[in-house]
Amino acid sequence: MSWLSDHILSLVIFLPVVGAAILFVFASWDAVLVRRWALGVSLLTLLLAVMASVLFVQERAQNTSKSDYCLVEKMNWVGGDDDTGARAVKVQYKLGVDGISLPLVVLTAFLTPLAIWGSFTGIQTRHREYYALMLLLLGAMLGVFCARDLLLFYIFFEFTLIPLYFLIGIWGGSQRQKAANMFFIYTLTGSLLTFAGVIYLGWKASICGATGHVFTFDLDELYGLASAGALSSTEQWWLFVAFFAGFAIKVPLFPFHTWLPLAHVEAPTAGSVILAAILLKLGTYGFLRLSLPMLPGATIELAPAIGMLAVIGIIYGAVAAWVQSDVKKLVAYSSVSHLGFCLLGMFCLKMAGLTGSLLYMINHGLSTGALFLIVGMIYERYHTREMSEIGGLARKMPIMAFFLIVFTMSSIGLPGLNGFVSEFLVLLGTFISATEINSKPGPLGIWYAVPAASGILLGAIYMLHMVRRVLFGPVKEPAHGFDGSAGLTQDLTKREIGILAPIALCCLFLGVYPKPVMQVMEPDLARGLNHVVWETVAEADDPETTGGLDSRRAAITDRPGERLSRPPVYDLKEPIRPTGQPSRLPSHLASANGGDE
Amino acid sequence: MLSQQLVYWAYGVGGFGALCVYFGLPKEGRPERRGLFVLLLAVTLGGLVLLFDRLLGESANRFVFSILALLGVGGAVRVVTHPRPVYSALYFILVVLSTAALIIYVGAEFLGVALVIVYAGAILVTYVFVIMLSQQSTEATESRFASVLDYDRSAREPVWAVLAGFILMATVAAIIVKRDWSDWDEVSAAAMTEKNTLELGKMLMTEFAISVELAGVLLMVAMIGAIAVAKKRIPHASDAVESPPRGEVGKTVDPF
Amino acid sequence: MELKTLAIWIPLLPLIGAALVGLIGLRWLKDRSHWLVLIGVGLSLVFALLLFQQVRQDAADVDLSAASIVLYEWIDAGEGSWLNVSVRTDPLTCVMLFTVLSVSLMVVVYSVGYMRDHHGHAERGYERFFAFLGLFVFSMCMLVLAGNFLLLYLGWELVGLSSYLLIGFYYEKPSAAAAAKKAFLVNRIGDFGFGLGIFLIYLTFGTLDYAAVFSMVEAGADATGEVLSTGRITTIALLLFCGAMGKSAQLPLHVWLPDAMEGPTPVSALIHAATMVTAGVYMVARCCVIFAASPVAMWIVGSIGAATALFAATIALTQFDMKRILAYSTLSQLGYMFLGLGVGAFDSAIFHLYTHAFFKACLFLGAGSVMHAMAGEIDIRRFSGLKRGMPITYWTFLIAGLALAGFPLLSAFWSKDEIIHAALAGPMWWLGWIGLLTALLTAFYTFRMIFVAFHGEERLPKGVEHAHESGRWMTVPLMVLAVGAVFAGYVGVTLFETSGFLWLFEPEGAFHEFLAPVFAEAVAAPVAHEAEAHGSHWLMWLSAGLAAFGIYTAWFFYRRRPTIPMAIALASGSIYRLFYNKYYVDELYELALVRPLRRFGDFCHGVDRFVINGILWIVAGVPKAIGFGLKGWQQQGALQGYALGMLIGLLVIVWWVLTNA
Amino acid sequence: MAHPTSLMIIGAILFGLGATGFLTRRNMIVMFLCTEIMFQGVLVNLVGMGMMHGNLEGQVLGIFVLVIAAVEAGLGLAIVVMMYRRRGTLDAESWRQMRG
Repeated sequence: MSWLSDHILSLVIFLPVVGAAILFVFASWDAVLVRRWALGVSLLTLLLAVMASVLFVQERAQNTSKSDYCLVEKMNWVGGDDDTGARAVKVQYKLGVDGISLPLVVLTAFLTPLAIWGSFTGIQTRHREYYALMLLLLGAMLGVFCARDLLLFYIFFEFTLIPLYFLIGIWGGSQRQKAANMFFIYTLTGSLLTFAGVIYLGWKASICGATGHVFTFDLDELYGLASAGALSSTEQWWLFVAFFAGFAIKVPLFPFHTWLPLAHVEAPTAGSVILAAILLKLGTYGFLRLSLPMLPGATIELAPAIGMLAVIGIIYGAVAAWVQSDVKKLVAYSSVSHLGFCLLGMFCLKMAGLTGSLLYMINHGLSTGALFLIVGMIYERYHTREMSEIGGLARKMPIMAFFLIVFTMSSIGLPGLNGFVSEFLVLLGTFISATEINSKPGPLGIWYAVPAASGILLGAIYMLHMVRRVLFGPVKEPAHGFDGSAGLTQDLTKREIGILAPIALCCLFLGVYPKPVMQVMEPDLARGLNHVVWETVAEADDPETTGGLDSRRAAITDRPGERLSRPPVYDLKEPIRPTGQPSRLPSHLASANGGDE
Repeated sequence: MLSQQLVYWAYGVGGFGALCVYFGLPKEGRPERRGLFVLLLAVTLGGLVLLFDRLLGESANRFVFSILALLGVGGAVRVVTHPRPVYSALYFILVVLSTAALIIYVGAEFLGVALVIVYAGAILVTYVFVIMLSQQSTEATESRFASVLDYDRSAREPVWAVLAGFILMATVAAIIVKRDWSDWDEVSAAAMTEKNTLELGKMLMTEFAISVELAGVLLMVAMIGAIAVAKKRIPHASDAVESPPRGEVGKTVDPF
Repeated sequence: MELKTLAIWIPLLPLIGAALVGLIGLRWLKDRSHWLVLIGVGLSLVFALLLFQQVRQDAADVDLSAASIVLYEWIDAGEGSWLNVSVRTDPLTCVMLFTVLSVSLMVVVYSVGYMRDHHGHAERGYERFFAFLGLFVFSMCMLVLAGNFLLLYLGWELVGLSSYLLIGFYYEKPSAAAAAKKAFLVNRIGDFGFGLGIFLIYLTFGTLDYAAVFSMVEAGADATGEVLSTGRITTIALLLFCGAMGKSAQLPLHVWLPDAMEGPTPVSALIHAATMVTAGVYMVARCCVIFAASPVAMWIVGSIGAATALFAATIALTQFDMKRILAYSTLSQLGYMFLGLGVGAFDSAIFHLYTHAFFKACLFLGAGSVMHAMAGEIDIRRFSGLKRGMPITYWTFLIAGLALAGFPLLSAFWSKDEIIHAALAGPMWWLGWIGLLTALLTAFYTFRMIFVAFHGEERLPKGVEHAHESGRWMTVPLMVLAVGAVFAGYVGVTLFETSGFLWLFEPEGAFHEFLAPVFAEAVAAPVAHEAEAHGSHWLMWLSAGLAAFGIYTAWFFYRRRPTIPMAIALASGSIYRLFYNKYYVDELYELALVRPLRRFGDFCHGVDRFVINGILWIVAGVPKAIGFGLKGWQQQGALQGYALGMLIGLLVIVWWVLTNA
Repeated sequence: MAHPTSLMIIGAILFGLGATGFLTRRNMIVMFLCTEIMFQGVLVNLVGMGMMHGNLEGQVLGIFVLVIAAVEAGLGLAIVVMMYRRRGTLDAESWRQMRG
C-alpha cells in the first residue's frame, strides 16, 4: 500500500500510456477486444485517480499546514544535485497534486472513459490506433495536471497536441485536415512563445534562485522568484505575455478562438468531448498554476485587459453561438462564452472568483462534454448536425431529450445544477472585486460584472434556441431517416444512458452540495491568491525592492471611484469580517510572508 | 597559441584562398579567370608557407613539412577546381600522397602506408575506371560529350559554397587554435610513435578486435551492395525502352 | 414536529414524488402516476398547516430577525463566508405555503381528470406532466421558504424551469415550443436584473441572508458601517423589481404570460395564475424593508402595477380566447397587487394574492373544464349557452367571476378594496382611481366572457355532440375552489363589527394581524393606511356599485343588445385594433430587440470568419511567403542545395557556440 | 617533431576545400572526390588529435575512416554508375526528385 501511495500519480499517468503501448503492440486484436481493453484501462485509471484523491484527503488531514501539495514524487531527470558545474541544469520528474489540480485530475479520469465508451459505435475504422491515441491523450492530460516541474508541465502540455491532432485528422469530418492543421499550428505557435517564457524563467532561477546557479524548473522555486524581487515589472510583463500566448489560445480567449469551432466541428465526438472538457482547461489551469502565482505584478497590471477580453468573449461567443445552424458549432461557440466566465473569475482575484473559476472548469467540462456527447449521439443516428434538418426529436428520443435538457440547464446556470454555482461565484467575485469584502481588493469590478452577467441571459437564448429547434416542434428527420446500422436504437441505448447518467448525477451533486469539492480547493486557491495579492502589496510596501513597482501599486490602489485606503488584513483562520481593519500592514505582512514560504 | 598578428595573417591567407578557389572554379567562357587563379594560388600558397614557417617555429624539418603541406593543399585546390574529372582524380592522388607523407612524417607510418595503398592503389583506380566508363567518346555521343563537359565547366553557386566552405574551415581552424596547448608533451607523444605499427596492431587485435571485425563485415556488405546496385538492369537513357512504374524498380528486379 | 423538520419535508415530499414518477412512471406507474405526486403534495399541505399552527403559536415570542434555519452550507463566497441553504418560517411564508399548496393540491386532483380523454385513458406524457407538476410544487415551496436571496433565486429559477417545461408540454405544437422559450427568456431578462440586484446586495451588505440584510437596511448602514446611500438602496430595489416584473409579468415584461396559455390548462391555473406569477409580489413583500426605504422605488412599483392593471384590462376587453382573457385579467390583478405594494399596503397585496389564487384558479379550471368539453375549443365566439350542459362548471365559474369582478362579500371584494383604499389614502391617490377604473373594466370583461359563453341559446363547436359536465376529479376541485373564492376573504375581515360595512364587516382581520410582524418595519415607514378612513365606507359602496355597473353593462351589451359591441369596435377603429393586437408590444420587441441582436450575432459570426480569420491568414501568410521565397532559391530538389543549407545552419550554430562559450 | 596544430590546420584546410568542392561541382564523380578530400582532412585531424593526446587511438580511428572511405567510394561509385546509366549524364543537377 505504501508503494502504491508513493507512486500513485505516476501510476495514474502511465497506466494509460502503457495501455496504449500494448494496443500498439498487439496488432491482431479485433475491434471488440480493443474497445474493451481501452475502456478497462481508462476505468482502471479512474479507479486509481479516485484512490489518489482518497490518499490526498488522508495526507492532507495529517498535514497540519493544509496548504501544500501532496502525493509528491520526485526524481532527477536531467542534471541533478550532484552536478557541480558552473551552471548546472536540473530538470526534475516531480509530481504532486493539490486542491487545484486534484479536481481536474479526477475530472479527466472521469470523462475519458465515458468518451471512450461513447466512441464504441461512432468509430468504425482503425480501432486500435484510435483507442491507443485516446489512452495516450489521457495520460498526457493527467500529466499536465500532476506535474510540479515547469518543463515537465510543458512537455505534457505539448504532448497532448499530438494524439488530438491525429484524432481530428484521421477520424474527423470532411474538413478534418484543415481543422487539425489549424488547431495544431495555432496552439503550437502560442505555446512555443510560452516555451520561451519557460526557459527564461529557468534561466532567471539560475541567476538569482535560492538554490544557487542551477538552471531549475522546479515550480516551488520559480514561485519564489517574484517575491524575492528577482523579476522586474518589465520582465514580468513580458513573461506574462509569453504565457498568455500559449494559454489564451488554448483557453481560448476572445480574439484567439477561431480555431475552436472548426476543430470542434470536425473532431470525432470523443475528440470534441475531450477537447472541450479537458484540453481547454489546460489553458485556464496554466493561468491559474503559472501566471497568477509566478507573475503577481503583471497579473494585477494586466488583469483589466484580460477581464475586458473575457467579457467581450462572453457576449461575443454567446451571440455568435446563437446564429449557428450547426449544433456542434453552437456548443463550440458556447465554450468560448463559458471560458470567458472562467477567466473573468480568475482575474478578479477574489476567493469567490477563483473558486468559481476552478469550479467552472469542472462544470463546463461536465456539461459541455455531455452536450457534445449528445450531439454525437444524434449525429450517429441522423448523420447531420444541421438544425434545419432535424427537429422534434423529443418525440422520437425522449430519454435523449431528458438528458439534453438537463445539460442545457446546467450549461445556462440553472440553480441546483452545477453550472449555477460556478457562474454565480464568478460573477459575485467580479462584482465585489474592487471592494474589501472577503479578501483584498482585486483589479476588476462592477463594470466588468454587469456586461458579463448578460451572459446568463444570452446563454439562455442560444441554448433554448437549440433545444427548441432540436427537441420541440413537429418531428423532422433527414430524408434517409434514422440509421441503426451500428446497433443503435431510435432512442438512446443502455450504453448511451450509462454514459450520460453519471455525468448528470455529477452535475446534480455539484449543484446541490458542492461543499466537499470547494473544501478541497480552497486552501490552495487561498494560497495562490495570497501569492498574488500579498506579494505584490508586500513588495510595494518594502522600500528596498521598489524596482518598477510604482506602476503596480498604482494599479492596485489608484482605481478611480473606489474607496480604498489599504486592503484589510486577510487571515485564513479568522472568519472574514468585511469591515476594514486599521492598516497595520507591514508587520503582519512580514509574518505572513515568512509563514507562507 | 598564435600571436594576434599571426591570426590576421591566417585570415588573410584564408581570404586569398577563398578568392583563389572562387576564381579557379570552372566557369564557361571566362578564360581570363585562369590567370587570376594562378596568381591567387601562388599568393595563397606563399602565404601558407610563411604561415607554416611561423607555426612550426624552429622545428628541424619545417621545410619538408611545408613542402608536403603545400603539395596537399595545392592538389586539393586543383581537385576542386579542375574542370576535367580525370585530372581531378589525378590531383587527388597527389593529395593522398602528400597527406600520407605528412602522416608518416609525424610518426604514423602504418596509417600513411595504408593510405597510399588503399586510396592511391584501390579507390583511385576505381574512380578512374568509373570516369572512363562514363565518358564515352564515340562519334555517336559527340554532342553528349560536349554537354558532359558543359556541366563540368560551370560551377554551381560558387559564391555561397566558397563562403560556407571557407567559414567552416576558419571555424574548425579557430577551434583547433584556441585550444590550450601548454599541456602538450612532445616527448611522450614522440614516445608513442616508437613502435607505431606494432602497437597499432596490438590495439587493433585486442582492444578494437570487434570493431575490426565489424569493419570487415561492413566492407563485405558494401561490396555485395555495390554489386547489387551496379548489376541492376537499369534502362539506359539511350535505350528509350519503357521504364517500369516508379517505385517498382526494386520489387520487380531480382538483384542477383 | 420541529420547524426545521417541517421546513425540510414540505418541499421535499413533492420532489420525491416527482422524482419517483419521473423515474418509474413511464415503465410501471403509467396512468396511476398521479398518486405519488398527489400524496406528496397532500402531505406537504398537511405539514404546511402544521407549520402554520406552530408559527402562530410562536408568533408572540419569535424573533423574526433570527428566523432563518440553516440546513447546510452551500456555496462559499470566499474564505469561509458560506452562503447557506437556509429556510425562513415566518407568517408570510406560512401564508404563501398554504396558498400554494392548497391550490396545487386542487390542481393536481383536477389534472387527474383533465389529462385524460373522455374514455378515461391517460394522455401521452401523463407521467411527465405529474413529474413536472411535482417539480413545480417543490420549486415554489423552495422559493417561499428560502431564508436568503440565493435560495430565493434558486426557487425563482426552478419555477421558471417548471413553467418552461409545462408550457412546452405539448412540445410538438410549434406555438407551445415558442411560448415556452419566450417565457423562459423573458423571465431571464428579469432575472438578469434580479441577479444584479443580488450581487449588489452582496456588494453592499456582504451577506445575502434576509435577516442580516434587512436589519442593516433598517439601521441604514452598509457592511462597512457607512451610511447607506439612497441611490444604492433604490438601485437594489429596482433591480430586484426587475426580477419581479419578469416573473409577475408586469409591463414591459408581460409578453410571455398570455403566450404561456399554450400549456395545459391546469398549468395555467396553477402556475400562470395562482402561484408562480405571484412570486414577484411575494418577493417585493419579502423585501418590503428595502423597498420601503426607497420612495422612488415604491413610486415605480406602484405606477407600473397600476399601468399594468389598466393596460391588461383594456386588452382583455377585446380578446376572444377564454384563457387569454383570463391571462390578461391575471396580469391586471397582479398589477393591483403591485399597486398595493407600491403604496405600502404590503399586507393588503398579500391578501389579494391569497384571495386571487383561489378565484383565479377556479376560473382557469372552469375554463379548462369548458375546453375539455368542447374538445379543445376555447374561442368564446364558437359556443354559447353552456349553462345547461355544465351546471357545476357554470356555477363555480360564475362565483369565481363575481369574485374577480369585486362583487361585494366575495373574497376579492375585500382585498381589492383594501388596496384601492390604501392607494387613495396615500400620496399617490391617483393610482387608486386607476384601480377603480380597472375594477369597472374587470367586471365588464369577466361577465362579457360569462354571458357569451354560458348564457343564451346552446351553440357548440363542430364535432361536439353535446356539452357535458366533466367528471368527479374535475368538478370537486372546482367546487372547493369556488367555496374558497367566496369565503377565503373572511380571514382578512373582522366580522360582526357594527360600525363596519353593512354593519357587519370591518376591513383587516386575523390575516393582517398574523402578517403584521413581517411588515412591521416597513409599514411604519412611508405610507400607512390608518384607521381614520375606515369609518366611512363610501369606497366600498363605490366599488360595489362599479362592479354591479360593469356586470350590468356586460349583460346589456352581450345579452340585451349584442350589436353594440361590434358597433363600438367599428367606431373606435384604431383603438380597438390597438387593444386587440395587445398594443403591438410583441412586434415592437421583435423589431427593436430580437432582430438587432440576431443581426449582431450574424455580425459577430462574420467578424469571426472574415476579420479574425483574415488577420490569421495574413499572419500565417508571412512565413508562407518566406517559405515560397526560399523554395525558389533553395529547395530545387538538388542535393547540393540542401547540403549548403545544412552547412550554413551548422555554421550559425557553431558560430553561436563559439562566441558564447 | 611537428606541432599537432599545424597538422590539424592542414586537416581543416582539406576539409573546408572538400566541402567547397562538394557544394559547387556538378559532376558527381568530382563531388565524390571532394568527399574523399574531406575524409583526408578528417584523417589528418585524427592523427593530429592522437598526437595531442599522446596515444594511438586517433590512428586506429583513422584506419576505420579508411574503411569507411573505401566503402563509401565503392557504394557511391556504384550508385553513380547506375545514375549515369539512367540519365546519360553525371550532372547532379539532373536529379531533382528531392523537391518536396
